[in-house]
Amino acid sequence: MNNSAVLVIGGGIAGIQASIDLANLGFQVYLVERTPSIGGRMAQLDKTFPTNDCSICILAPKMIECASHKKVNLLTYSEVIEVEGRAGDFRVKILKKPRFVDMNRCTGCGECVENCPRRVPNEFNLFLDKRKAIYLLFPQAVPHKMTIDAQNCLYFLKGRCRLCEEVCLAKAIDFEQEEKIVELSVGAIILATGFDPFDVSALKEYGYGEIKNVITGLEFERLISASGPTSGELERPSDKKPPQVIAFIQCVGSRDVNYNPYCSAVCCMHATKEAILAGEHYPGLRSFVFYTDLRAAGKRFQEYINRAKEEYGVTYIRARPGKITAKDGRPIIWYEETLFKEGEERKVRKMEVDLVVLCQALVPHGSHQEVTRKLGIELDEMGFIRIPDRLSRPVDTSVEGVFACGFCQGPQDIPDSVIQASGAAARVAELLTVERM
Amino acid sequence: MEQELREIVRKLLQEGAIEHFIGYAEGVEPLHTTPCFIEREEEVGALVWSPFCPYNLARYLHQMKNGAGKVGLVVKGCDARAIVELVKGNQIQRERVVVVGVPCQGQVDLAKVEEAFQGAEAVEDAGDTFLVTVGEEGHSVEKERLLREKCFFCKHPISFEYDFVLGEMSPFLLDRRSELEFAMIEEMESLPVEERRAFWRAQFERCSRCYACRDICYACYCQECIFESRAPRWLEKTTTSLDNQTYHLIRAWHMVGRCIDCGECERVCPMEIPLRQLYKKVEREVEQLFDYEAGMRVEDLPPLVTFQVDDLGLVI
Amino acid sequence: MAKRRIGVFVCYCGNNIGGIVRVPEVVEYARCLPNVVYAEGSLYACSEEGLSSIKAKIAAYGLDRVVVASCTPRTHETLFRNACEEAGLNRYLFEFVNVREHCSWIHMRAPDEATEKAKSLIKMGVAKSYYLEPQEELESEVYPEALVIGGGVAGMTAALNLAQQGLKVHLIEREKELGGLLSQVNKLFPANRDVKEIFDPLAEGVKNHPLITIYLGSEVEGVEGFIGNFKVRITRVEGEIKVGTIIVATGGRELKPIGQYGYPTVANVLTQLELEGRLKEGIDGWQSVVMINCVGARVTGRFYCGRFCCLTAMKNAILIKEGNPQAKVYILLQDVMASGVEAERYYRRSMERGVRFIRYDPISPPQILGERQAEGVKVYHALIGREVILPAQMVVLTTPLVPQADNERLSKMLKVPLGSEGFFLEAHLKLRPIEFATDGIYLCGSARYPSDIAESVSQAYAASAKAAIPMRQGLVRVEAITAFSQERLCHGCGNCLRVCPFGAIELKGSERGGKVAWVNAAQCKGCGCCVAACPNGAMQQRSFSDQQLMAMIEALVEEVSSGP
Amino acid sequence: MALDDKPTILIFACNWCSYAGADLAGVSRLEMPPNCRVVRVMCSARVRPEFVIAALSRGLDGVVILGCHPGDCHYSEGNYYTWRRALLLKGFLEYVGIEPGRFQLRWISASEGARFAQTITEITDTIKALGPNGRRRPQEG
Repeated sequence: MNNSAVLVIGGGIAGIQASIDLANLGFQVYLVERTPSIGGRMAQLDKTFPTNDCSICILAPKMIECASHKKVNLLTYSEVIEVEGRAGDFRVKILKKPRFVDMNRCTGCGECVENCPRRVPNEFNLFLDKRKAIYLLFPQAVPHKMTIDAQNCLYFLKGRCRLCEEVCLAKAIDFEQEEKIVELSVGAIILATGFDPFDVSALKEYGYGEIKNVITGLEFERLISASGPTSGELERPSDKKPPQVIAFIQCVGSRDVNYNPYCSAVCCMHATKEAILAGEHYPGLRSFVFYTDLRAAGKRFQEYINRAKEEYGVTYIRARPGKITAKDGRPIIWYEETLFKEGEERKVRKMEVDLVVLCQALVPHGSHQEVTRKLGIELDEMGFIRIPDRLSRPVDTSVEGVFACGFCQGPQDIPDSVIQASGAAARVAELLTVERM
Repeated sequence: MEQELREIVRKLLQEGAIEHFIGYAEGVEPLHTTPCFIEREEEVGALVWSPFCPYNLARYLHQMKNGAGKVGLVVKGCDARAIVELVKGNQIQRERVVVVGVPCQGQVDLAKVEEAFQGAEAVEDAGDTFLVTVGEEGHSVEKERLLREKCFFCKHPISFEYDFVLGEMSPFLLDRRSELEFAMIEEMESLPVEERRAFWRAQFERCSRCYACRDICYACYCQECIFESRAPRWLEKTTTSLDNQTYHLIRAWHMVGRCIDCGECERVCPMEIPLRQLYKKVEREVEQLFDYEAGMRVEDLPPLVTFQVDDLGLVI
Repeated sequence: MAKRRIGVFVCYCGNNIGGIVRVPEVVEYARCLPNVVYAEGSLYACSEEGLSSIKAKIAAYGLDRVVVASCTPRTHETLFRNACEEAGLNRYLFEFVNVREHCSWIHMRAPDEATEKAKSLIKMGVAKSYYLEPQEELESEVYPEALVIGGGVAGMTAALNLAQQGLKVHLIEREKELGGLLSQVNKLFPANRDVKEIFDPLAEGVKNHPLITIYLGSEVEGVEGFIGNFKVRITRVEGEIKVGTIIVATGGRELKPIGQYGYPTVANVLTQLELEGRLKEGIDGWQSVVMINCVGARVTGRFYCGRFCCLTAMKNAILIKEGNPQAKVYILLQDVMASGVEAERYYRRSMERGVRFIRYDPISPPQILGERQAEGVKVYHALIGREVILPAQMVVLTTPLVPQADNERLSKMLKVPLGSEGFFLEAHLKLRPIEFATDGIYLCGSARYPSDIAESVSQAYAASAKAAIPMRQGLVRVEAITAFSQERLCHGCGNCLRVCPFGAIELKGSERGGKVAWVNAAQCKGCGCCVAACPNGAMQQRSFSDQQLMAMIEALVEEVSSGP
Repeated sequence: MALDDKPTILIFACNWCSYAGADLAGVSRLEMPPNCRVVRVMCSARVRPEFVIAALSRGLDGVVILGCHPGDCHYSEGNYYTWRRALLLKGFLEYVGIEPGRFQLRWISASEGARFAQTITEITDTIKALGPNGRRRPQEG
């Protein structure tokens, strides 16, 4: 019972922070990340509220710090497939998917990417553009090594090509690479598996997928990002022109008993940020935010909302639109305002806009299910990890020795996630120190 | 006023309140004074005050940092602001300096006197005018004709920082404040960039890098001047116009928030480079952008060691 | 000038650099630069082969400075520095030149220009490297005891966690008892558990822990020192205590809305905290209660939202309804702040229990009816669009937590900042929420911003983790890019310390009299702002000295002067 | 005014945002004129105005400081000092006849590779249009 190694599952900002703190506290950390790079959702954000800090500017140094820490062992492109045991003594099996690239040889130079003939939809940019079959998840990816996406690689599909191999002077391409199982023994586990955007096409009335100029909040984020598919030019899908009027619809799939009854916690501020960014980018652009409650309860949030109203002409309308239709490609929002001044008439109104952004609900990512099932960790009815005693033990799951931080245990923003991540590290330190003593 | 001054100094020395007093004494030539150090009561008779006291005596306080005693000195408005700056810059402790303020009526520009009244023997302050004596003749002259330019536009002829003050302010002093203070700056700015460049290149061309401007400056209290540094060498050894430009621009940069327009640099420049026209620019920018005037209050933070988030809205 | 033995390694990076920049020509050029005794091209400088070659050449040619021209220092500097160190060369005698991201990759169609630019960049790098100095990374010891200021739920949680990690803790509480705001509260959402259930085990744990020393009725009087080595004076305690880290957990206090809605002159107008007191005593027969939210919050002068007040109001409303299901309980509010899963569920639950929510417009706030005694509340019901009059046997004002009155005093003692609202200001709102910019001092709970119990506890754990790190490591190590003051040149003007964001500089007496600046390298983060603020170059930065940067400028100037 | 084909421009870039932005421009293979030389400093506030003065007086054609966007500074407030210094310095250099385009301060974040490329292109064009500076300038009337 003196295992001072810790497994962290999920390489988003929460997992990264937990890993750095644990490593600094003296623990050996194994950070398992499903995709080829750590960074998680925060890497996809353009800026962050309420400071409008550039997301990657503040995240990248943390990613590098985490990866270069002597006590952090990064297991990217990997998944936990088995786990058993109890606090102080967990045994874990991790599947390392083949990258078909020798991590020791690859220098991340990108010559292979230049030469790869196969273009496939780019998941990092929410399929708004294409990447190659051999790729770096995003320019600042850590580790800075390439990955061959075997499902799309011509060699794997048709048995020939191998152009990447030809051009790689470092001889890093290895088509023979196979899956590997890594077995670990750890004293504690931290879950930090984050969220997925809810699939808004379920809400037929909002026309996502039908009406071109209806997009999701995360798509908007990539569009406005300087490193996104349009280099930060906000192009509406129909004609690639910048919009002049944008509507943000809140609680799409959230606070809705038909889908997710809970509040996703970040969308009000997220939409406000996007409206501000759009306003900064295109002076004169107008934004309307259709909200249920304007939840701006964090430090500097109200001030941020005020700024949006005063400096960027963002208008907040308390309404839950009933439907979105389209006329000549322009979306029309049908809504009834639920707050009104004395004497105003109550009626259904229409608003024609250039672009609609659906601020979708955020749902648990679900990649923790394997682990939670095997260890009998309780989830709540939404699939978030249940925290039995939130008041005294806000990062402890129902199983001793397993902790959860960030969005996987309930909707929250970045500061709360890094707080919980550090908090989880403190709990691990407490557990494994007490165990030792 | 001189009598009053001598009495104060005598008393200070008598009480042992100061180790010495820095003031002005008659110069060897007419219309000149010289800085003097009074250490004994019997010397106080040497102290004078006239419109010929250009020296910024605060310059003599640099050495005080290392001692422990108290020093007294007589200051004009501009010099008093120098004292405030020296306190801010931790070069002196205010409580170790006994400041005797004079309501300066403005200093006379010797060159102007020379030009208008060759051989003038005396210039006396007669309230609204100067009385110039040339041989037997007396001329009453409007003050503006003889005042140093910087005095004519002086905003703060008497300082807010003093322990004793001599005499009273005259009405003339009070409404001397002028919108024209920065006129010469604006004039320069209105020129096309090539002309400004040509003007300053020509000025810098003349500089012989004698460092008189630096050596006379109250604000040049660095332990070792940056221009003496060999690692790195900020100046090349030549005195081409461009090397001199480096010198003057860096020096002007170091004047940000410090220059109190005593005008000593320009007065002592043997090549007659219009240095005030350089430093005044700095002064105006700081005032306009950051609402800062050097030497006003000890609590004011110098403009380059503080910031406001609102600064981002500023443009030149 | 002293001779140097500089080695230059130019990376081809496969074709990434070599395909555009004519590397052999660049190597030839580098070899002819002053003080360069060796230069070579390398297929991949960062590969095993590349690194071995660098190490071998350091030994073979007695290189005393190494310049690698390849990609970006942001990702590869550590790698090359390590290689130098392995070859016995101080790791700070390495200089990086970026000829990939900043050259070959951005001039792919201009090989001639790219080649010339690579030469020029290398010339600058070599010029800088001449002036590089070996550096030792400063290590300073961390005394393994912590000070926790504030004995509320956050402070107690942090103290207990640290102690459980085997670290000694000094816990200071200004009141005579531990507990802070928590001890005044009745029940806690979302399960409406009794405060005792949380409070008692925590307080017992803290009181009984052998590693925790509690100072009740005490306050901090003075703090000196820096991370690892703070000396703290405490009221009623002789001498000083020495600690390595400090956690600020001083909490907040409930705003008393004097002068609003008749408070405190109208007898049946209370605040939520006062209501909690009444509820503790037990309630009987309350028929109608009106709660008004956002009193003193989200208003001009106090923009912020109290974060958990909506939930407090719901909790007390539910408790009243539980006491008397027939009671009419109204909450007048603007937005329902109930983020996440549990809060939203709690909100639904309160509606199911019959609590009525009415949205008011802050432009026409509710009005209390009655003079000495509130009898009702008149409010414009924004959802139905008309004014309504609600019966009110009691009116409860929901007010936010506000900063402690003595935050300013403490902030000055600790040399950490306050934000505009008066709460303590963290190092970074997003990624460093519970740290101060000053190392060794951390922050949790409502001292930072109103936080409910769960949040305070989370933050307390986080602050504890941060504080434990240096204490468990036993020392702090600083990259040698810190500033230092050359006493010989310093005239003590103090510009440097005024611009330092980390309070790392102070003025000390000098031997020759007067004051001189002194940098505590343990606190310096190496931004170099102080260096630029120093008029005569007395302040310098390791690895980015004036001389090094001027050497780069001079190298570039030389090129211009020798140009066409 | 005569076009200068080969101006030499010195760029100071802060490590955390602007240098990273420049790196991203490289990773994205964005073409730009080859006249700029980037010198890395930890924070834009490290740049002594004296460097700018010396560089321009010695004949470099332009000096540019790049820093994090306000509020993004890794050291929280460095770029505000940079802004004050640059504001004054700029006015001052112009006053003595150094064209405004020769000294500039811009904000570039780590995600703004394209903005970096665009800034470099713009600045190079501006400075080309100004013609050679200092030593390289043909003697004036």
